[in-house]
Amino acid sequence: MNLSRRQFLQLAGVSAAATAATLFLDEEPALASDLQEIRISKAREVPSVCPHCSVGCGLIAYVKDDQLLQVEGNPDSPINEGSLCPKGAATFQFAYEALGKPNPRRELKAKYRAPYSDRWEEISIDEALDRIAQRVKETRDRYFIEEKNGVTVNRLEAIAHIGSAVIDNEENYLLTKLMRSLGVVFLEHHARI
Amino acid sequence: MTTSFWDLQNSDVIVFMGSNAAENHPISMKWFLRGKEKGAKVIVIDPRYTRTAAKADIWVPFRSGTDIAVLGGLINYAIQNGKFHREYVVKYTNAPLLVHPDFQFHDGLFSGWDPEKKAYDRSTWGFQTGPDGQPLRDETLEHPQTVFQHIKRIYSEYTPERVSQITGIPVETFLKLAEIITDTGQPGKAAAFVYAMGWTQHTKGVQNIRAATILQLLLGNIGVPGGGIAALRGHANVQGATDLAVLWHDLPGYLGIPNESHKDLATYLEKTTTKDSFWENKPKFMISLLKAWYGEAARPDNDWAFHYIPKVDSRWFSHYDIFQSIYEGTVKGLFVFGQNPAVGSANAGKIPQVMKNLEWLVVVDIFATETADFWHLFGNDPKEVPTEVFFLPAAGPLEKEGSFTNSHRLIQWKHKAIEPLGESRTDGWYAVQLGKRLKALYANSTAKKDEPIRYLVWDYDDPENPNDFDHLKVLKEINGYEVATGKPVSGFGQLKDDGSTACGCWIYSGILVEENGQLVNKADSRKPTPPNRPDGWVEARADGTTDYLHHGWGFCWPANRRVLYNRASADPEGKPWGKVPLVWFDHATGQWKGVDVPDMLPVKPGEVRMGVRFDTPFIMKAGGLGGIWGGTSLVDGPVPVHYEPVESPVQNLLYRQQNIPTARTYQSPYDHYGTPDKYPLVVTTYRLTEHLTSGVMTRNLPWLAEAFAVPFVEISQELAREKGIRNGDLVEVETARGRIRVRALVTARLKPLRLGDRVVHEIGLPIHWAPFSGVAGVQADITNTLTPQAVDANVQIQESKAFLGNIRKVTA
Amino acid sequence: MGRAATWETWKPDPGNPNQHVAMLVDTSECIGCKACEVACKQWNLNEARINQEPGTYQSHPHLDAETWTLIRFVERTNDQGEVEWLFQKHNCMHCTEAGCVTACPTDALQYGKYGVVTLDQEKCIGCAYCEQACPFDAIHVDRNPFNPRAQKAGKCTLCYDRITMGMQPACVKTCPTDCIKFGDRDALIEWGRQRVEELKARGFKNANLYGVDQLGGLHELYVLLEPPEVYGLPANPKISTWTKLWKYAVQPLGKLAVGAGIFGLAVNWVAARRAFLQGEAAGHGAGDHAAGQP
Amino acid sequence: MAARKQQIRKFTRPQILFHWVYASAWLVLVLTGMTFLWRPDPHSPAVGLGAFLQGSVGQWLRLVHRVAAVALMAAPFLWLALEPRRVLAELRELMVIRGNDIKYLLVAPLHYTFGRPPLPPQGKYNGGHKLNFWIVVLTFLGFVVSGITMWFFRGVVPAETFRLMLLIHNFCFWLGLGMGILHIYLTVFHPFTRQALSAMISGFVDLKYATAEHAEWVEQQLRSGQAEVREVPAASGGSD
Repeated sequence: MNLSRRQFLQLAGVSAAATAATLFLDEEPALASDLQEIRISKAREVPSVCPHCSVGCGLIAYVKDDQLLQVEGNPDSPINEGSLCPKGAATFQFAYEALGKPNPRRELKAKYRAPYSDRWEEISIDEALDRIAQRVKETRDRYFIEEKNGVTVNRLEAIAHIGSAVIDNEENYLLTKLMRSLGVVFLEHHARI
Repeated sequence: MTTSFWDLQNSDVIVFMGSNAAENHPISMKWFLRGKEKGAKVIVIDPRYTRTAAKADIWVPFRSGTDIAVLGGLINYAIQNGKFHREYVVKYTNAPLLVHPDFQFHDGLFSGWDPEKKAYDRSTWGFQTGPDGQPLRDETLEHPQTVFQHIKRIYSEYTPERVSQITGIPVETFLKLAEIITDTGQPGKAAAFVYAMGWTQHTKGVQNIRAATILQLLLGNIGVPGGGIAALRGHANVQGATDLAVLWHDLPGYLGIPNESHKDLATYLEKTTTKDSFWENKPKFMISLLKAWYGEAARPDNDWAFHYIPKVDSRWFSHYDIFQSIYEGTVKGLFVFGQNPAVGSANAGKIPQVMKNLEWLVVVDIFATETADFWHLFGNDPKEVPTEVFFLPAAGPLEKEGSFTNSHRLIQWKHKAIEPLGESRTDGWYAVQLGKRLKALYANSTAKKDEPIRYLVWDYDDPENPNDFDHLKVLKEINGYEVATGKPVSGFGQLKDDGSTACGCWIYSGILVEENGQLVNKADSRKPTPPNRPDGWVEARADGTTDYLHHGWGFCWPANRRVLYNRASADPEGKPWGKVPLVWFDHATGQWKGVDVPDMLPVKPGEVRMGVRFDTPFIMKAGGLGGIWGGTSLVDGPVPVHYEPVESPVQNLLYRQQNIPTARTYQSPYDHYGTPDKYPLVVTTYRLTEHLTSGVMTRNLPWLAEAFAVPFVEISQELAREKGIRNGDLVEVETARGRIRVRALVTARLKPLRLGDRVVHEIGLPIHWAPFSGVAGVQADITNTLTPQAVDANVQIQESKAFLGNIRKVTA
Repeated sequence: MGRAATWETWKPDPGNPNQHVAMLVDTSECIGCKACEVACKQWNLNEARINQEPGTYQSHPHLDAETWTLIRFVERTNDQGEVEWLFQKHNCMHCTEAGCVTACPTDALQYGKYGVVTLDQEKCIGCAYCEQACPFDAIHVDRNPFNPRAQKAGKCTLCYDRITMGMQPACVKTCPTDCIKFGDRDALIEWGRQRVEELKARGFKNANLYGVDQLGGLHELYVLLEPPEVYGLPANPKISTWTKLWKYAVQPLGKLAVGAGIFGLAVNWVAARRAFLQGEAAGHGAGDHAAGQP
Repeated sequence: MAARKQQIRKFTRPQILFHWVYASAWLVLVLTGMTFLWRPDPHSPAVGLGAFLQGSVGQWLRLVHRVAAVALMAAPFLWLALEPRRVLAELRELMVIRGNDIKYLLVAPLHYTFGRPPLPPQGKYNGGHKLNFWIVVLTFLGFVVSGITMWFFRGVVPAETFRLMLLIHNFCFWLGLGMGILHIYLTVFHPFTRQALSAMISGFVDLKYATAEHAEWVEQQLRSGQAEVREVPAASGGSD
């Protein structure tokens, strides 16, 4: 097999192409994001309001089968037109620290601390509410002031209620109504601090 | 807020004083900057150069606690140079009225001061009335006893030089400032003042706002487009919680809690109704409230169950009185719903110590808080703490439906996005369950004192979901309904005082109405006005055709009106003053019309109905007149005058009376008040964009803990040089109440203040950090251990904006 | 002063191959609130990296693999002695000639559509050559070996996924003062130039538009109130000649040479084997094929 | 009795040890360095060798690269410690570039392909060995300087310096790889020189081959009596 010069060059050309192909030619980059759908494409849009300051920015929570995917500003709201400040933009993390990973610092169970005890114990919500109602009645019955110099005052100074400017109107209304019916006069919320 | 964010696009001058919108209400800055782009001058009067100041045209540093000196100086400038809107002042305010002849003001005290009782007898603060019972007036404003002459005399002492010595503002800066602001004292021009805790957290907080009220009324800036005094409220629903009266001194709809002098409903109504104003309808509102609360027990023969409501005496029952009473042993049980007082209260060190006296404590919150765990924190030994503590997990913001009321009274409905996590429940559900259990415990009691619980109207269960309550049913009760049919009323105009209607909060009435058989929740209406500008927002137009106040979005109380007292935007004949009309009187049809819901009743010129006149806009005030003179409405004076904060580095240059006499401080082993010799620096506290009050709602969110992780104390470069402190050094800040360790942030954005020949340094700290709550790595000392419990007599808010402290570098 | 070019939201147009987007930050309207930092983390679900240095409002000393945009705080006193607090939203500039694309050995970094510099994290091997090649310090790799996501480079993607769906980037939508604008690059350059004139008329004599022609044109434009250096931005950034030599000379030639070399040896083996056997056949023992005698 | 053949020692044991330590470290460094070749398949999820580079595994790979680098740097000192005099002698042998070496390099490509034209007489190390020596030394210095800088002084030196070091490291890589492949090819595959491999395994090479290839060296060794010669069965490939 006498390798003539021409054969030699042919052999050289073919192998060069083969080697080059394996080494460094790349295809057109197919990026994941050229697809037609993104995380919130088929999600349910639930309108809400930001729980932080009092500007009242509209929020949209994107939910797909009870899984929170994203929280953004509501473009329809004439107050914020879809924008949110840093606190509003982080509302997602009240529930989830990452997709599907609940915020581990959220309190998910009722807790009870016995007098002089050095730790929390588990307690069911119903049992907790029963004992709270019991303590309220005991304290009310013992310290209730029905009358003072001839005037019915129906005042209970032994129970105080520190409420919140971060819970809803309906909830604040119920708490005011309930506490006033017990005779509570120590009744406050964030407006005072 | 009397106006709304959308209206601030019409301002010619926007003054941020006692507020920092860019950091605490960032999205509101969108509207302030839109006003600025349309030509408004933005002025920030703040001891610190904040992120708001970074966008302002002028930054005016001044000493914390001297707001009234600055505003007094501006009032004086306006009067001396005749830069006030005379027609507005004469026709729409009580400036022409004659004050009680025996009124006087001398060396810092008003007439009627009783040193023992430490209170004023306010009988000499009223107005002189003629034989027909109407107040006497002199429209020329010349009569020496007119309100106008009184304030002219009182504020004549607030010369630019004197103001400069008190506040540290150079005279020429003050004059430039005064010229710009008082230039709006004419029709067609408007300045808006924007305030927040910077004004309210003082022992004279309410008087700070009163000073701005006088100035803005003199300049004719209340009720006009682009005017007003905008209160940037702190929390998402602080306005709602205030409207629904989670407050010791009030009942829903600002009706006022009865006291021991009101032996029955009639006496209460007689004594607490502001005559000659829309308040004459108060009986309808009060009886409807009692009907909503006590149902069939609210009957005429039972004095409408008025006595079911607890009556207060002369004492205060406010936030700091709660902890003082826990310390004194009066309060045995404490509910804390969604707040962290161990970090958010002034003199925070006192809170966990006195709480050891509690027999039981109930905390309802989303995250763990220092308040709930007080028994093993702050040096407390659990073995010595007898308190029984219950912690109930609360549902997060996206896990419940319901409504919030924002800073400008706009009520918006939230829908539930996901189920509450774990076993957490909504706060309202806990209230409903607790109420049901208490009604059960008292079911067969025959004692009269238990009637308020037995007759309490309390069935709010949600038939479909045992783990939640019926939010809409509560909203219907708030809105008001006809007792017989249960049909919601269409507005407070329909409320009766014969027991035929029930209404939880009259100012919210009209939020849930029936339209062709369907219940329509106005708070849930989401039809904004489409933009009329290429860059996507709605601009007010001179032809008055554009609804730039978005009446189709949410429900604004009262009656979906967006700018209160908007009648004042038109002259006495009903013709709009401003370059943009708000409300006007259509003489052809004899009706009031406007871009906004007119804050008027359909009265003809000269006619008076329910205290409302054709030509006076302030329908909730006596005679419909704006309150330049405060009269007897406030406990610490008819007119605001400058006093030094309780802890001040200097003597009061204006009067012998150093502090406001009505301020209250507390006495306990944990309450101390410092003096300038030991604590020479003025200290102020504030919030940041990235966090909220005690930080429980933000430092538990990793993305926010990351946005601002390291707390700091801001000190001027000059003070840093004096104390040998470099940027980032660990320093100790100390006041009479405690000391904390924090990193130094040396900056040119804080400057030493020259008070006459003296130099005073001011330092500032954010309040968001605490040692226990939050993401790991974002814990620190509580700034509020430094702040004093010295409170304002009208609203009992603490003076945490101006107190005394000292700072040193930590060398060990 | 609303969203300008972004109001008529930009839409990808398959028919127009040389569409160029840009994000313009009008720092004169920025309030340094960091909403963009949080919105970026929310959309991309990036982990929090608590890393603030004491003595500043700035949340991070520099960008990192999970923090793709950052407000840089510049506190200074200007020549009139007035206090100035400047905020600059810093992130990848999506350069037309990108240092990172030049330096990336696995082509994870590419010039994507619309002028966006795309990063395919699957192809990234975490070598961090890009970190060294970027003149803006805008791309980083996390060195924590225990976090599987860490060995990837991370940088602003200009929300490539959102914009291809015709949506606005997360930071643009969330900006409270609408000072981050997104849209057609030429339209935004035009808007930016007008804005600079406006600011100059208002007394900001140093106002300037940054990013029009740096590195062949950045797709991140800035209306600045002071010269770029004040914000820590390079006035005329360049890609290092060494990096270019590496990308366009040494790497390709090296590959070519070694590739050809291997092939050459293959051919040589065939020929030498034949020559060796012939040598043997003609008495050329293995030992003495070298004709040269001592 | 079976046919016998004579072999002459070319390399000492320490020298062999040094060679194989250096060579294996070099191979590991090349493999772990060529990360750009093994980029993961963009379409399939991270599988195969690409997966090996993904995630934290990628970091272990980087660690292996650094361990091998230390071995590479230590190898020459290992040999120097064992027989310093021998090292100096070999260096003198390799460092000297003579006319023959240049002529050798010009002739070698044709000679090693077609057997013609003949090579000029060579000493212990022919032109090829010397070329290989110089490239190894130069790339060694390039790798060490740039490698140490990139490894320890990343953020310390200015970015421009780092980028230069990266270029140097990369340049040395291609140069070293090219030379390495040629070196392996000649000693393992090339028919003419394949037998030389035994030199680096047993230290001995067939006397006949040595005389043909390195006439001057063999003659000088025999004349000075330093030569160490042994006899082995003809069939054996020269391995012990």
